[in-house]
Amino acid sequence: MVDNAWLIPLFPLASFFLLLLFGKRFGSRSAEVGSLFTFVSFICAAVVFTKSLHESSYKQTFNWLTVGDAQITVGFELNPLNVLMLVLVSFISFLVHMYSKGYMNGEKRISIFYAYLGLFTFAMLALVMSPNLLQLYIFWELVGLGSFLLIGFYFHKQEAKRAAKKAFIMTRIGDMGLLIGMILLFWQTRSFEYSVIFQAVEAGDISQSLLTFIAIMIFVGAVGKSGQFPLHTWLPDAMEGPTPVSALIHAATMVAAGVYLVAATYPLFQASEVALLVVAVTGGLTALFAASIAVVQTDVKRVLAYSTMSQLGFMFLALGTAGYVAAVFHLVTHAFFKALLFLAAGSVIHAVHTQNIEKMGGLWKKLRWTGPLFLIGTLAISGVPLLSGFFSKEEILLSVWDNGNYFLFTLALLTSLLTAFYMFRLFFSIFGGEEKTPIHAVKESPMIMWLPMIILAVFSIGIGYVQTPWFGTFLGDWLTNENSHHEFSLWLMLIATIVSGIGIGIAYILHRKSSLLTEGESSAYRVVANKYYIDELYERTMIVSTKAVSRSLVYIERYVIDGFLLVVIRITRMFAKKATKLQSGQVQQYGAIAFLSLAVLVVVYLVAGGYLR
Amino acid sequence: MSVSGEMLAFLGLAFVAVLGGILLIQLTKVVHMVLALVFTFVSIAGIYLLLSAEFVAVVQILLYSGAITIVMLFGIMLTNNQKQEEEKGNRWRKILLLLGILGFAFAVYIGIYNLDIPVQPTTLHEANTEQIGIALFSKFVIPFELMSVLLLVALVGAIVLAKKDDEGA
Amino acid sequence: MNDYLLPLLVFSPVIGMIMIWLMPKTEEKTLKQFGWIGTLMPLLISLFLYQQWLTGVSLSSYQIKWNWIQFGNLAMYDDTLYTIDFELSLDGFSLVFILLTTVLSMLAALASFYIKTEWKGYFLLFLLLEIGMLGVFMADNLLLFFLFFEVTFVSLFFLIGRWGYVNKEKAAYHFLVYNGIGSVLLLFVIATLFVRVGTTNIDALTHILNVGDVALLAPISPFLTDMLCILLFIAFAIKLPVFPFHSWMVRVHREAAPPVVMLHAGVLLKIGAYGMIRFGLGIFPEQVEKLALLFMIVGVISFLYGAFLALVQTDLKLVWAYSSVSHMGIVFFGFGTLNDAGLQGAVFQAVSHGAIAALLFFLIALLYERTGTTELNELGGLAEHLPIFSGVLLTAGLAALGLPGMSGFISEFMAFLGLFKEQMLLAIIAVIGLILTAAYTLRAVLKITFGKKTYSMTWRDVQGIEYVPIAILFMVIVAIGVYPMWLGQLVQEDITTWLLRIGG
Amino acid sequence: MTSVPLSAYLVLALILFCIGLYGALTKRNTVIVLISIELMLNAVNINLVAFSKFGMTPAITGQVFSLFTMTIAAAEAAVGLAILMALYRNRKTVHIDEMNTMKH
Repeated sequence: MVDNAWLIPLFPLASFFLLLLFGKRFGSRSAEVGSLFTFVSFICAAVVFTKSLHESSYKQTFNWLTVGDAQITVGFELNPLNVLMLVLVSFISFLVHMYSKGYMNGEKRISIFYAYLGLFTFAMLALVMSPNLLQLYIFWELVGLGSFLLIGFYFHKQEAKRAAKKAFIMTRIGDMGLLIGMILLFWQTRSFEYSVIFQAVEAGDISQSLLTFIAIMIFVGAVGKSGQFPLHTWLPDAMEGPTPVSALIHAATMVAAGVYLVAATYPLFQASEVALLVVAVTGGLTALFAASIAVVQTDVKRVLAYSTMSQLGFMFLALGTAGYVAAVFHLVTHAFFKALLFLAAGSVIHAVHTQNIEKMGGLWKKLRWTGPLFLIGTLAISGVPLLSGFFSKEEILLSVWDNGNYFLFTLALLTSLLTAFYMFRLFFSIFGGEEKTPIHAVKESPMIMWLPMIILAVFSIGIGYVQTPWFGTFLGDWLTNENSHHEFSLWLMLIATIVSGIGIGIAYILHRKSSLLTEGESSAYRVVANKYYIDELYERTMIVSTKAVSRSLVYIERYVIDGFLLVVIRITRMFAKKATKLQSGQVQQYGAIAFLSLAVLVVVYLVAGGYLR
Repeated sequence: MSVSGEMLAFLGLAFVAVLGGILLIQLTKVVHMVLALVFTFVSIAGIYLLLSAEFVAVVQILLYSGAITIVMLFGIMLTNNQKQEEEKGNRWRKILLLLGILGFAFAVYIGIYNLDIPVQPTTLHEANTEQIGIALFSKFVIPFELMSVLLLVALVGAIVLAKKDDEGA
Repeated sequence: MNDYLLPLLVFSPVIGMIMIWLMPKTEEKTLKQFGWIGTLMPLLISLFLYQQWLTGVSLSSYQIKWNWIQFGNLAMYDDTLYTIDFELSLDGFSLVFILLTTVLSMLAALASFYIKTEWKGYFLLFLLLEIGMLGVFMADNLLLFFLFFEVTFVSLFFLIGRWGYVNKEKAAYHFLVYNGIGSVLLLFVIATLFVRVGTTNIDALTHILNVGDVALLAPISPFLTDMLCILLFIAFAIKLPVFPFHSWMVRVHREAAPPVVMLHAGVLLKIGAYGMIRFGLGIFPEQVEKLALLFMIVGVISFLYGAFLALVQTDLKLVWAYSSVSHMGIVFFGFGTLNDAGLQGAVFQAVSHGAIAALLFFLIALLYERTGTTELNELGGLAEHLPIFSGVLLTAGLAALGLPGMSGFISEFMAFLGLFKEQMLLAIIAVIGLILTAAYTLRAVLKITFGKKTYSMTWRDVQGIEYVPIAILFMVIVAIGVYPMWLGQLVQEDITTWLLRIGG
Repeated sequence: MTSVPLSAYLVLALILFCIGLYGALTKRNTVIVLISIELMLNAVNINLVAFSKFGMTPAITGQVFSLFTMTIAAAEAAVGLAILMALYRNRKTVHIDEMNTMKH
């Protein structure tokens, strides 16, 4: 089974081609087809997972291309991190496939939707199985493609078009960082293989400054994909895509690929203090920055998007402070509870047909299933004790604390506070208070939608227990292949709980005053509500300057290149006119000119001593 | 270096030839010019003799000094142009041409000066006419025949061109 | 059989030409079919050659050499001097381009079904063009190369100037003048080499100029060799084209008929790349090494320049035209790196761009046939009623912007791999171009397919025979992208040989 | 064997050629132009005959060639004069600078 693991990503790929080519014939049954393939994929992944709990990592490669004396290979690798991601991705993907059947019900292009989902799942699964950077990069771009296609799924909407384009280009900017880092590594080590690269790093074959540069470049790739500051602006806009897509791609899996990338190339970062610091600071700042924006958003999906950014920032913070296990742990728990939150939000949107939380309220009684599920997710992300988010967050805080950087620790605590606050603000404004949607008969979603949510909720609660100070650190042991049991720090847990509590408390108080923090005239409010004007900044600088360069080159094209042509034409014409006058009909004149030219040539050659050598 | 008879003969002939050429340029009456050229042609025939080409020398006298000069004189008379060659023309062109010709001559002279071909004994002077005849009728028979065709064409062409138009029209 | 296979391949389009010539010029349908059938024969022969290569037959066994022209009577010294033979030969590198030519010719002939007038003349010229292209890639001496080169030049001039859009004549004259200059330079180089060295055979030239164990009748000074090398590269840079010689190509791509542009962008531009690698690197390895940095810089400028300009064009044809400039920049700097990765990237990019550009311009043909415009501002929301067309256009665009899994990626990647090895800073600047590529491609494609609807209900989607070129080109693109080894193997050996000559 | 070197003949030929050239390019009378051309041809003939004796491989060919040249010169003179006659009849001039009907 393990040596046939390469089949896992091929099932969704098969589903992609099948649905793309014969989608019309399947019609609304496309959902079942897509789900079936993903389910098979998930089963395989689960089998591989159980196998690999006991076995060490497995790798298989074959030659793909020869560049000079270097062989570039492709293949797949199954180490604990990869297998974990594999099973996580296929599982959530399967759940989202299921959920989408309900959510996308009645959509004409449902087969296309499932085809795209299949493509994305294929790319993501292949991404996490890659044994080398090049292969990772290939699928890295392909998941970007999947994301692009799904964001632009409602192609007739201008916003969707713009968001898709923005997502593709912004992530590509990041990708270029990854490309640069990868190529530089190749010329240092003559290989893209992780194992070879890590050996070279350990042996100290790469100079420290170059290593730092490479690590930062790779991190730029991660920043682009994971929507970290300053390449984050695409992620909120990506919410133009269908909600299940947001859950799968822009919350649980693809955006976490950045974290996965840094985790997979972790030895590189460990070798460079500066790179680690950059990762940590970027992560920490993004966490707080995104959380602060989330506080004032009114679109439910955008709140969740900023929350995703913030949580990813948390993971990077952990990575940057040597909390490898903490980051991966949080990646897993976050995948579950954020997917749950998105699906629940999708369920709400499905019911009320709006995304604006100002127009929602009092849905607790109407949405019997969605309400509690959303609450579970909210509790988990806020870090309420005994739920999964609590454990992973505590782990991160611990790693930051151990690292000794108190500035970052403060950032992390502040973010925790804000997280709890904006999540409960969201929860209260949707489910609490009075009803504001009288027109629609609000109906609970069908079972096909809440069933996946229940599964996710179960995991959101329970998954935290794979890595706790009390029952054992299974995840950490497995990932790092050693006993990583760390000391139990009660005070940190207390602080984390208190901070969450404060956040929830403020949210409740504000809810009581029925203030949504949506109006405000203070300049600080305006800055935050406009997302710190980052979009505008890019618009005014990067885009404008690119356009300016293009325009000026148009002028160069028109006046310099074509102008030069024109000059040549004019000169030729002028000479032609002059030359016409030479045609005087005087034979002797012709002869004289011909002879004189010959004489000049002969004399020149004589002086030059023969012809040009 | 003692001056041999051959050298003396060459110098004399060359002097006359060049003189004839210069007169051609300098004289003003057209008939005089043509007559000056006769000297050149004849002395060139002499040069041919020195180069052991008796047959060519004879042909030279017959053709140039005889036929061509006479034809030219006829031409001059028929065109009835007794006017003197007045100096009109473009002075600049003459100066430029003179310079060009001098430069050209100098360049070619350099080439001649550097030329060094070892002298080999020849048998050209022995039965020269016979040798030419043999060559003409064996190796060069086709060019020779072509030449006769050319002459015929030239003959016909000249007659057609020179005859009065109004008869044909 | 082996002795006649290559001449047969080169002149096999003649059969089609005779068939067309015998038809009356009003028989539209028959003429089109004959034109298409005429391209099948070379395709079959080239596929047979490829199959032979796969089974391990040495390509050099097809080489032929017939006495052709002899100058002077120097045979008594050396009977290879001052003679020009009719020599055709084949190696992996040229086979790649021959396959590209035959496949694209066949597809372009299919696309030519949209030609509205004078089918007879069109297909005659079209097949003549194919003869020229095939000959160019097989010629084993410079003069023969030049003759075939001129055949493409003349036939293309008429194809551009006769069948195209509004300003086609002007575009044809631009083409004529620029390429005429290129040809003159090329002829000058060939003539000088022939006078000095006494041969135009490429292997012989390479040997004499680089090993230098033959006493030349008129020795060449290093200075003259440098000049010849530079002139040769200017000639091919015009053909490629590289900034600042690109303006003719943009005009041709805008004004010529789409099938002609398919061939032009797909094959004829590659003659520039082919010539640079085969003749530039083959004959002047030392000089090329000296010029390498310049090539890289100009290549990167070309790459960025084309990308920036493609970003603001309002006509889809112009977007693709500037994107061609940009992509040819990649070929140029890939070549300039003079290492395995870069050269391989350049060859890959040449082939890959051939397929992608052909596809993009085929789609232009389809688009124009339906909508009568290629202006971005007049189009939008096509995905609603032409979903297949839009999907294909989007995929082709993604291929052009170098999405992994398709040929564009692996070519660009290798070219960049090479560039990073030689000039890291330059490479980092050039990477901006990759972002711009994504930006301009998506801008153009999304403008047409996404967004507001501006269409008529009567436009039909891709159908029938139109699937053939799309499917074949996608197969090629994806095949290279997924498993580049099959292309890499064809050229690997030759690249190693060239690099040995530079000694690096 | 002989005291007059090859170069002497060549120089003589050169001088005559140059004189002929000058005449052909400057004289206005067409007859004189024709005669100058004859002079140039003669200079060439001297070269031919000289090389036939003093060349790398002495042979009679040079003399034969000079005969051919003379034939052609004769034909040229005849046709040239015939053309001149025709022209003179039509335009009443023999001045070469007045014959410019080939003007652009």
